[in-house]
Amino acid sequence: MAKYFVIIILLILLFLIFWNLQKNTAPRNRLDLLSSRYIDQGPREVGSANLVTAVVVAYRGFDTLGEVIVLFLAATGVGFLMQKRQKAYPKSNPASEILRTGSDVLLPVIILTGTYIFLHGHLTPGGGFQGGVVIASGFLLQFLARPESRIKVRKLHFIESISGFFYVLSGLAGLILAGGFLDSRFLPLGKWGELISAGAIPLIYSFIGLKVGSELVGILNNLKGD
Amino acid sequence: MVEPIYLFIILPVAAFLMGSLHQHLNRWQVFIFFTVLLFSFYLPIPWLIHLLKGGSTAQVFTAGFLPPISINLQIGIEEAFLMTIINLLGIMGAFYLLHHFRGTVYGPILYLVFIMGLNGIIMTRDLFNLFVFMEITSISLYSLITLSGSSENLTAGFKYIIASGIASILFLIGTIYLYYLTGTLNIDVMIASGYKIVGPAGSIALIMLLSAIIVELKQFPVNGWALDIYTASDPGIAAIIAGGSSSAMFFAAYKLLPLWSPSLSSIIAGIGIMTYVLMNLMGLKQVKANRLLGYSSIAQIGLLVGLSALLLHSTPVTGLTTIWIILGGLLINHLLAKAGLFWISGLIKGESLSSWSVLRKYPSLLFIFACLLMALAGLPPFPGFWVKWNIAMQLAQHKQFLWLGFIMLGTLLEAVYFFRWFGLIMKSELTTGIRVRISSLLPIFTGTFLMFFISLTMMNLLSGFNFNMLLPILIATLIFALKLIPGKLKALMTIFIIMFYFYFLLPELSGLYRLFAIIFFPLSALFMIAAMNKPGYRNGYFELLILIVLSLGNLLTSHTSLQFFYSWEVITVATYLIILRGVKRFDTALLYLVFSLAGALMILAGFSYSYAVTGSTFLGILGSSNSQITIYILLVGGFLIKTGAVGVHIWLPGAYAETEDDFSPIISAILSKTGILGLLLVLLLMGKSFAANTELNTILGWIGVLTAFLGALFAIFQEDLKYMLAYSSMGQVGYIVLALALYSHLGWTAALYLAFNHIFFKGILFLAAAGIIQRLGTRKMYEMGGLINRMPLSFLAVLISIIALSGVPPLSGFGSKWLLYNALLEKEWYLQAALAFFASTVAFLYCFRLIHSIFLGQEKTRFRQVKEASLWFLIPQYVLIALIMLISLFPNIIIEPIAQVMADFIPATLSWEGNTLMSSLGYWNGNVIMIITMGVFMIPLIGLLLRVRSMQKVKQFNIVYAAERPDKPETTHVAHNFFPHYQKALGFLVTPLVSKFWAAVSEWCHTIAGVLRNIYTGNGQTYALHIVFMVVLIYILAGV
Amino acid sequence: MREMAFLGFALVLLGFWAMLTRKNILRIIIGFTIIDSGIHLIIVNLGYLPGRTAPILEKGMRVGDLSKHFVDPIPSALVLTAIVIGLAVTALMLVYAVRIYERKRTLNIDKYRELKW
Amino acid sequence: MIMVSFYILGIIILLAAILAIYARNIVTAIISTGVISLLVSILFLLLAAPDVAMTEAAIGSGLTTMVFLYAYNRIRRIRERNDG
Repeated sequence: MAKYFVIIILLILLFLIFWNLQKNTAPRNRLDLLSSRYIDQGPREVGSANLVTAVVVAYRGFDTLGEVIVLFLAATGVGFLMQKRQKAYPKSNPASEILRTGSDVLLPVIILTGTYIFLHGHLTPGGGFQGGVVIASGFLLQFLARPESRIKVRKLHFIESISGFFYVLSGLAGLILAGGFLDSRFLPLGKWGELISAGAIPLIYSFIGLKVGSELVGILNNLKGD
Repeated sequence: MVEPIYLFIILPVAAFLMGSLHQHLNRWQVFIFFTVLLFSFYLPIPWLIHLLKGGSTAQVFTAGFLPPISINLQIGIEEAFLMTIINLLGIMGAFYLLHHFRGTVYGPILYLVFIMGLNGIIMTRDLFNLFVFMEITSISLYSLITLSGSSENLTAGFKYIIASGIASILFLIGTIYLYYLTGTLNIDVMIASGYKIVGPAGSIALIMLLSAIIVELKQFPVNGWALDIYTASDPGIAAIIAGGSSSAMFFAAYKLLPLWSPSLSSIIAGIGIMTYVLMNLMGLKQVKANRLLGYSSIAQIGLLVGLSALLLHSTPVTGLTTIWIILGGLLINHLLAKAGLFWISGLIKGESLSSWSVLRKYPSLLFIFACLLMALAGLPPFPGFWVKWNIAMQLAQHKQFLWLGFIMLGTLLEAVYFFRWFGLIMKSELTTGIRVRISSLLPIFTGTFLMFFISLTMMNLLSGFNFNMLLPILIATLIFALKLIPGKLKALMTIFIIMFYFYFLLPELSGLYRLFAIIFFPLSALFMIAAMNKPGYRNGYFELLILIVLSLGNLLTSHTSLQFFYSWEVITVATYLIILRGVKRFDTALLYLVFSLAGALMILAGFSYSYAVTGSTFLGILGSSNSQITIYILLVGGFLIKTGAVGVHIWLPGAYAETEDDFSPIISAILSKTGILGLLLVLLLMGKSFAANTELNTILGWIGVLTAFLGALFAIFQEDLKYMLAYSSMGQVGYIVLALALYSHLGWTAALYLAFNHIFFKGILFLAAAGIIQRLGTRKMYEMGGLINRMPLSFLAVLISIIALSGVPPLSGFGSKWLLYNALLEKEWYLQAALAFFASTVAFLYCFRLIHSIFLGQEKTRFRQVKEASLWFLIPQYVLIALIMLISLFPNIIIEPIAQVMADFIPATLSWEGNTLMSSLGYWNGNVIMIITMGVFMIPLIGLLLRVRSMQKVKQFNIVYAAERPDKPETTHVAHNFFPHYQKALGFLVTPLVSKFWAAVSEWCHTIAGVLRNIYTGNGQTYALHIVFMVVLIYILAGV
Repeated sequence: MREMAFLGFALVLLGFWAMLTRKNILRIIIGFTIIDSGIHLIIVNLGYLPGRTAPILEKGMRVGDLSKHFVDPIPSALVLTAIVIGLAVTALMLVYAVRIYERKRTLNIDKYRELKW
Repeated sequence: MIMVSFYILGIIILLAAILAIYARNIVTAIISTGVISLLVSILFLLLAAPDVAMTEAAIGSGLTTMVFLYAYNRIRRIRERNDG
């Protein structure tokens, strides 16, 4: 009980700290130099209509590389931790016929949707990560519908590796052809608002989308068990 | 030069491709793995060279925009340096882990990304990017920790995830609010716009960020999880965590230093240094090797954190290079040494400290182990030593004496548990259980070799390259390499080398130094003749002797306090090792080391204080007028520990008595004079106006005379021959201290004369004891008796030496006492004189006992057949007897040069008329006294020698225990408990108060450590609670 | 919006409460994800300016003068990264939970105390 | 209007959080956690951050929940095998 008491006291104090933090933060009525610059120059500089995408892929592309690596690490780590798993769990119950048929029908649609999302990352909300997750959810549906099915792990790894490879390669292209590593402007910027525009952003987001999608499928597949 | 950005291209690409292509790559996988690691190691090196040559710091821009619009990386000299060593550690660590990585592709991938993450943490200049890289390293570690797959791996890893997860939450909150306040994420811009980080919001944001960093740096008290990680994870992983990720995180903290407000940075300093002290304190209770290494790792990082905050923030920066030497040196010292120790731990199967005794079977590994421990304890010739020196100098210069004291305390505690461990390894039962793989050995050896190299570089930077300082170590190592030379030949070589060195050294020295050189070189060479007696290789013994004696020479040629301190520490360590070689129980040697190191730290503090006030390490200037008392107290205190003054003497009897029989004379007769040299130097170099007049000299005098009195008193109640001689040594050195404290020409002449005399007779006594013990196999005096028939030559030697010792005419001892009393009366120290006189009487008692118990009395049947002591013991004894006779007959041949040397410092009050020495109080003619007394003395002696051959009859009822069987037969012997009446009268004076006091200190330390470490409950939730607690605490301390 | 920030902090504290008091490690992980959601809310809220729209250009908008109409895109970009990192950490924690359960047959964190002092 | 929906959502979110912490059934707790993410993603829409909203909805409420359920499923199967 004493322990709970200590925890409560500490959390109350922590709350007071947060309170103090938020209370003393002056509300904002205009943007700072840096974000204004992103908004004002972004469409011209990188050609992306979605400025969050401009920040994520172009200005802070290096963070995004890190983010992709983090997800890659998670997938690798899950594989690493699960590689010594014990086999022969009881089988789970087969899913209903409706779910099976439904998922078969839905899978292509979901994949298409995912592709749409990452291809339009520079125009509409969403991008590589969101698109990748959507694709993964299609496979998730498959797993649910057919627990006994096996996905082709090697193919999955191949997609993951190659898309990752090309992602870094496109970053390298930025270094060689444009201003720096992960500079998306080594392709023509085009006219903003069009699908083929914003330099290499759609390309980069496609690689990211494929990579994220295959990694997440990998994680789910590893966790699902046999 | 390769653009650093390629690190973030090649490493991820390699990692991505290895994931899918491993089936096709097969063996190439290892090749690719190492090629990539080699590349990452190579990358910063040209940059480092370029920057060392004065090139400018380079920026790497990403995304084709300039910062702060996009993220930039920086490679300056610090980054290049740190990347080089971390990536080197990366390769060595990978090599070590190679066998784990067979058959799994995940391990190498995670490892590569981990290394990349570390480089990212070092180079990035963007706060959020720093967060991303921190996550990359921690997430790869989460998986790597489970490498061996034990359940401890998993639970420890889970605690790590919880702690690190909370840390990243705090980091994110801090980061986003800082962004909100400053409008940027770029660290440099943020620092430049620090004025915007104001008010409670700014402070709290900083506190959040700081708390996260403190968690990641594993500082007290938020580090329970880290200890578990070090304990549970594979040693190869623990090595890269301790070396790699801690160092990178430290650099991240270092980068952010300018952000903190003064109050926050003093909190950081406090947390860091408290971590250092408390972790080392808690380390005392640790019995698991890896956990102990964990405690030490955390402590070292704490020291780094604390120092960086102290030196770079809250005080004005002066001498930036020195500070870089401190931080860089400490980092590299810790990184290589700790990684090496973890790697060794991977070879050993047991987890307890004593299971490492298996290292004894592998001398080269043991050697490496000792080197690594010494490096961490800050002993020469490793980088840690230069760092320790600089820390003291810098902190003193910044007037941070309190922190300096804490750091020294931590250093001492660390040395205690490390060297206790070393002693345990050397002395506990040999265990089996080691797995040696070449791939594991390579990184261990490379790392240690590198450390020597770096130490050389640091020496170069700090004091200029000084070949003389290295020479002792080089020669000792060389001899050590010639393993298979028989001991006798080595003894000869040792004597030869010492005399050769003396021959070259002598012309460089003058005056006082020349006298001490005579003490240190020819006399110790003479004592070493005794070593010819022992068969076998005696590996290590002669090497260490050479190291000690040659370093004594360096002590004399030192011009700066750094050189002096360096040689001083070399002597300390070498003496410790040589004692440890000989003793049966390691705590004797440990006691010696701990007290010596404590003394050395006091000396260091004194030197640093002097540096702080004079700005110079030149030995000729020790302090200026306003700080002399402190310097005097510190330095004299330090040297007094070395002389074994009363109160800090408890190391002395064990060290003198338990060590090998042929080393006892050297340590008690010769090495005890290093303390005297130190005291004399302090008194000389402090400047006459202060040192001649200070009241502190009176205290010093009292300490000396009390040591003389109590030493003699302790000696008379000993049953063990060598312990008696050891206490006698303590007492005799007490007289010397007393004489030095007089600060008069007569006093100092007496001091040095006493010193020479002490060397002569104590040398004889210990050598004779060695001879007797070798023949009899016992050290208990009551078991001996009647040896005058068996060992007449030893008897004669002992007889002459105790006459010299007790200060009765005609031998040299009389002269020395005469000078001393003259000097005391001249100074009107009557009380001291009386006590010194009384002490001499007490000394007479144990001298009597020596003769009576050992040589006279009833011959024991079991020793009927013993022969005279070995010739190798007798030769030095008789050379010493000749010397005693010589100076007894012609005292002027030694007193005159001493008096002359002393006259350089203090106007002489002694004069000579022919062979007669005149002082203001009287005169002494050695020859006349000698001849008269000889006549009186020789007659009974001859009679004794003639009569002693016949057996003595014992009366029939001469038994004490009438009807009872004594439980201990030896107690019936008359020589046991020889002075019961005196014990009744004076026994209260020898109650071991001092030993009890120090035992209590030790016990209290252990108890406090035991209580403190209870906060590490092993529960991940408690550790999480600690973090919340720390956030609140910092908030309260910062006073937002 | 101040209220939004407090909701975020409330979630953080609730998450901490779960982390510090619940014994089942799955609940601890749940606590962790709750804290994550709270943090994301706080971050996004700091980028919000009342009355402004999402920083996505639509047809007809004039480039160069939009910093008065859009909210700050940077916090959104940071949160995207944070969400992905949160997923990675959560996934690893869960795998840990599975593996620990495999070894120790319990999810109670109090039972994982073989290492201490 | 925005404020009203915010308050309603906020209260539901807090309730869901308490449910996630205290629900007997771990599956209920997992689902509640998903619900929190989903509702928070609606708040992101109110805060003019559709990108974040999408991500939070997809990752926070969708994928994380599934990973949770899968992990729990495995734990349950280990338990069953152990019992059986």
